Amino acid sequence: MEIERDKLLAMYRTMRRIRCFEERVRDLSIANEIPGFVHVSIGEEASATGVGAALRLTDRITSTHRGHGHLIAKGGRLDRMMAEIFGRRGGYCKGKGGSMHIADFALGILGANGIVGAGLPIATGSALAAVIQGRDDVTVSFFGDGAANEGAFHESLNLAAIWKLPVVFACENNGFGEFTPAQTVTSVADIAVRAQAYGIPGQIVDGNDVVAVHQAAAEAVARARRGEGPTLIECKTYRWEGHVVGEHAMIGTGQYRERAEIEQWRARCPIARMEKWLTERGLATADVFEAVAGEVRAEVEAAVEFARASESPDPKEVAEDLFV
Amino acid sequence: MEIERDKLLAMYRTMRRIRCFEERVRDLSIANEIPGFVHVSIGEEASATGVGAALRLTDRITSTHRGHGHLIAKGGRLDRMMAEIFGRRGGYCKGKGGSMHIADFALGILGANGIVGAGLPIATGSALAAVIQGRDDVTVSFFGDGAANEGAFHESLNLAAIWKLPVVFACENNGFGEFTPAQTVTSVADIAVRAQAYGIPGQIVDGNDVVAVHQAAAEAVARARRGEGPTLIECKTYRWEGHVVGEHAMIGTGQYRERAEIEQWRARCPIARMEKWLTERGLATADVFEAVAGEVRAEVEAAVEFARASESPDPKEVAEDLFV
Amino acid sequence: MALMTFIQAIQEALIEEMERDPLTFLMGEDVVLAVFGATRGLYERFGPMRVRNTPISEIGFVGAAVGAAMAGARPICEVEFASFFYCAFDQVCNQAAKLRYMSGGQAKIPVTFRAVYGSAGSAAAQHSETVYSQFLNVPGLKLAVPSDPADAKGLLKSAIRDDNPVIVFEHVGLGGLRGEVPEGEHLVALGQAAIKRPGTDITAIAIGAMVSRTLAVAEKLAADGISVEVVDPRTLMPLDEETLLASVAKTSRVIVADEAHLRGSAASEIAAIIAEKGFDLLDAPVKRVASLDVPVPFSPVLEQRAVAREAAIESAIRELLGA
Amino acid sequence: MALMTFIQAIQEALIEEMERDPLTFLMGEDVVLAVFGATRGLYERFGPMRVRNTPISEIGFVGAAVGAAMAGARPICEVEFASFFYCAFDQVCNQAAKLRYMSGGQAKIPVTFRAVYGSAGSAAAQHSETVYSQFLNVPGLKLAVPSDPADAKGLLKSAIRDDNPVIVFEHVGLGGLRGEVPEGEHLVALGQAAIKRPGTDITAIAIGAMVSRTLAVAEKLAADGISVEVVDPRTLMPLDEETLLASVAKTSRVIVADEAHLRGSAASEIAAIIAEKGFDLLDAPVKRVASLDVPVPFSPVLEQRAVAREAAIESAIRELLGA
Ligand SMILES: Cc1ncc(C[n+]2csc(CCOP(=O)(O)OP(=O)(O)O)c2C)c(N)n1
Ligand SMILES: Cc1ncc(C[n+]2csc(CCOP(=O)(O)OP(=O)(O)O)c2C)c(N)n1
Ligand SMILES: [Mg+2]
Ligand SMILES: [Mg+2]
Repeated sequence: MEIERDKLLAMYRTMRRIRCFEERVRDLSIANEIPGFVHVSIGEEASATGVGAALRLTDRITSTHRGHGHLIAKGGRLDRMMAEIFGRRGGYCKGKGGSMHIADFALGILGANGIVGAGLPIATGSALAAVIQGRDDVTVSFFGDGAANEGAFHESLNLAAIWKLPVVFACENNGFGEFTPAQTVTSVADIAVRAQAYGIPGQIVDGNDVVAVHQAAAEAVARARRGEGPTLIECKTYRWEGHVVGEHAMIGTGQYRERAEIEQWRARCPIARMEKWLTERGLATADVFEAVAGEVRAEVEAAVEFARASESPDPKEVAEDLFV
Repeated sequence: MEIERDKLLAMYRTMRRIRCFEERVRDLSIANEIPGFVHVSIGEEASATGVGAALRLTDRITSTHRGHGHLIAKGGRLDRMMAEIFGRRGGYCKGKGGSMHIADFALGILGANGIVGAGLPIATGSALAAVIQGRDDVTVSFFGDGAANEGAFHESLNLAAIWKLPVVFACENNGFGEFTPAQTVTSVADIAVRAQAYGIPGQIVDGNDVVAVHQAAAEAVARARRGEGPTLIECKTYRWEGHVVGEHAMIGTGQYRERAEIEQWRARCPIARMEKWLTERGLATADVFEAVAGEVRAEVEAAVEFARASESPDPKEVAEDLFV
Repeated sequence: MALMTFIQAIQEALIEEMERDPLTFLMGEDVVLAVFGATRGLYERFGPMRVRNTPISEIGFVGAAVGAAMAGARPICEVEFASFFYCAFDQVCNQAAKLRYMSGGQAKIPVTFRAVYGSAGSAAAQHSETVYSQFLNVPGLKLAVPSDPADAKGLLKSAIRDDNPVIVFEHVGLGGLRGEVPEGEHLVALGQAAIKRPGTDITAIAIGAMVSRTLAVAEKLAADGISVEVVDPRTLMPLDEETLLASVAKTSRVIVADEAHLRGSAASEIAAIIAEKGFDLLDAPVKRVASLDVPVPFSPVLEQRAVAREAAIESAIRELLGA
Repeated sequence: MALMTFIQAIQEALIEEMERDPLTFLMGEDVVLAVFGATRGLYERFGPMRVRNTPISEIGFVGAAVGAAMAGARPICEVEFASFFYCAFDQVCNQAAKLRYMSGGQAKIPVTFRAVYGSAGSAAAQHSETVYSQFLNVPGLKLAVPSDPADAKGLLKSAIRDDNPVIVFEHVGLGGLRGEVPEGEHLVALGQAAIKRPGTDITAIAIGAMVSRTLAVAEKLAADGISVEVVDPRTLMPLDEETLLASVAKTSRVIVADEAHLRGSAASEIAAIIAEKGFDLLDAPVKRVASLDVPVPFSPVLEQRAVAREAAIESAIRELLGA
């Protein structure tokens, strides 16, 4: 599948936005300007981006505790995201959700989620709603390697398979669930193998190659849209940062991976890789990348300013938004 | 694997005991002599029996709502089972459990269970206990095709696989979960395929062939005992009777399967089949079968008498047995 | 008025609401043949798209109902025996209940769950539980417990139309209960208690199946000159505290009857509310009538002892009145 | 006596009990590196057989703990944030709680669950809940909620030795709380409340993290001449009703402070017990201090408003005393 240059550049920009946004969130969290804990996906931008670029506005996603990238890839506004992460009234959830619970229903973002695996049944139901409505909207569920050991994974894939629902299960296998290496708690090396248990296609992609991810996702989305049912895609990737920003406040001096491993994966940076790829094909040059980087930085700074300028909710608002 | 004649005859007797016991339970339930609802496994005796015969006293099992056969195959006493089904003090659970909750911890029977799929994590934990204790006892979890769609199935198989626990997952695929045909709600035709999702052996056996079941089970049990981890065995079988005795009180005149289908499976009766097999090999003759049938009938009658003679619990006992 | 059973009333509600809104659909285990009867015939009427037998996967299909509701459909999801909710608690309590609030009011989750609860004779502990109490402490859910056919229909219709998650608990023993149901559009608002029998000596607040039991006791006691006011909250969330307290103001004495185990029951919650907000109205302790704190036993004699029924209601009333 | 933190006290309890009984073992998500610190170093000390990181599979590993207990081992199972229990409710409520009773007393299920609960600052609704209330209505479970290091150690040790399923709820904010812990064998029996501060004007029954908050309020009010008796039930099941009622008998006024959402809280249960059994002892309504009935919000100002802390305790006491 040939991808248009505009789309490629848009994906490049998305990855940059995610990276820049999350670096800023990380630093603001370390600087104690953000309440609660945040999980960033730095190094994993290609999977969110490649999948997100395969979706249209009326398609939907469910996301995870590590969801900023997914949300940005589905069109989430940086300013309202940042304000939510700050816990401000101008945030997507008026400060009630925070980093782990950002949603934008107008964009089909059904929400990040603090419960590992919980998004899969919800995405499956969202796909079912499309069928009931007679629409060809597709829902993508993002989840981690750790979530693939939850019962919710199993029950969702089975349900989606028997009803041929328009849902794509996008697993980001970053090698760890919290501080536990995936291979010590997951009985198969490749999550994609589990597709066989549901008679659906399962595909492994290099999760740091945005083009590969996008091609796989576009195919799976098209299949779903045609009414041919779900696909499981496994993006092999890695998180450069801790499970949670400032994780050593949690686990002390404990180590769960080698520095060298992190360095190896840093060398496979999805952004640098795409730059190389675009350059080699003559689709873009360094000044394009720099321009994008600059624009994105400005956007992120504006988002931070927006968040800082946004008021805290009024305590009275505590009782609002529970019921319709 | 060659099976000794004694063992073969013991298995034959076990199947007969199960059949005779459950026919009696069914009739007593229809006659309203048994409170609550009962699920019988008539037609499925070979799977319980073949697996049970692969176990020793210190091995353990978990069972299901359709558990009489499993319990008898693990050595359960007919009289105390029957008394429990009657809700009497002389029953295994002093009348507190009933048909769906019979247990005999001294025999390693950790209990029938009213919650579909709930036995799998318990069996997995039982296998873990053996490891912790440094014993080579094996645990078998019996469950149905319907249970294989529960999250508990998925999480248990994964856990057992990564820790190489001595547990055998014995799925009795009888084609239905309640009144729903398995193929309409299960994404694969063969549950055994799902073993691939956990990197463990998965084996399909003719669940009406007690010899085949026993061979597969003995192998899986031996493997587990050697510390090589779990196996998933799928016994293809069929239930002749309703989901629950007197199911039409529940579902009215609704039909969910063809008469002809039931007849086809009746023709594959596991007991008749074993008789033929034993006869052909010159291992037993009709008079042996008749003798066993007679003995078993007497045993079941004695169990019924025991149950009838057993007192109802004293209402005061209601508060006992909650805590140690 | 039409005379019908509790189950027929539920069926009418389902049919009317499914005809009213094409985005309403039904899912659950064996809803086609209909284990408890209420959904029987709906598959034939509404077809495979809108009446769906699910796998035995409570996380999966309960969660799918939540997701479908979030995405604009209006699912009615049946969970057979209410104890099976335990298999899907996360989707109900962490997702359905919380997602609207956490999303700052963006999510609209018009899902209705139906489940059968309570003891109906030797179904044993895993099929006899009264589990609504476990949801009381979870903000974001509405809980309805109808006690007769008219309320069953009216509450279920309101639940289906409600844009929030609602669980309707139907006592397993009430299915065949007959009663008059108003013809035509019949809605019962969520959050309105009903005085099922007016009285002056004592208030008996009763939930679900305890209502008809309490009415029977009230009838019996009337012969002894004892006048019992029977109040049915009908929904536990929202709870119509006003009607409850007004009745207590009138009688000064109150029992709360609930089939749940006593500890942590809805009866306890209501008793606590009365002890806090109606303390000055009371002439006597707030007495709870509930089941013993043991799993529901199988044996009929033990179950009879464990589960709160007429006898317990009567003796509690007599005790409070010194009669 | 040794001065140590709540977490250190828990760690001591774990080490002592694991050294005492070789069939005791630890399992849960990331118990090796120890997200909350209590299990840190235990892997190095007891090895991979007895300290096990599990997959993120709450049904699987909670159920495995139940099964291992039934088969003769003595598991200590950590469930990180207590809200994750929702993913494993069936194994806790339908299995661990019921199997002994249903088997007529055959099953012995010596499993201990530990989980962190409560609000500690912008962890939002799915990581801030006080979920012990949801287990109150499930007979067969014991529930402990320590409020200081000594109780944390003593209750946990008793829980581990208990042959029944016990859940120990540790407030996320208490980890660093320092306090004296008796040297040597220190057990706190399950079912014994503690008078944490004697007083005469009013009884304040407080649970978990509400105990230190209530003590702070009591200290402050003492300056105004108000004498508050602070009673900590320490276990919600079994509940030491006697000690609670004895204190009410002394003071005639009572508040119950619980961080849970109000509706269906442990505070409601305790209030209902007092309104039923201690009605004649009371001079004033039983006042509950609990969190608002909304999911715990993320924003610090909203969370501050939603979650019951010192200010709510103080004003409830003043209200009841008209002071
Ligand atoms: C049901 C549940 N169990 C445990 C947790 C705690 N937890 C939060 S993130 C996480 C790891 C998730 O791993 P994975 O799915 O691989 O996603 P990743 O963090 O690697 O992106 C865990 C265990 C949780 N939030 N929900
Ligand atoms: C968690 C749960 N969901 C639903 C039920 C209701 N139920 C009882 S038996 C049954 C069918 C089980 O099917 P299967 O596992 O194939 O066993 P079979 O009855 O065929 O032996 C169902 C749905 C239950 N008991 N537990
Ligand atoms: Mg991961
Ligand atoms: Mg079956």
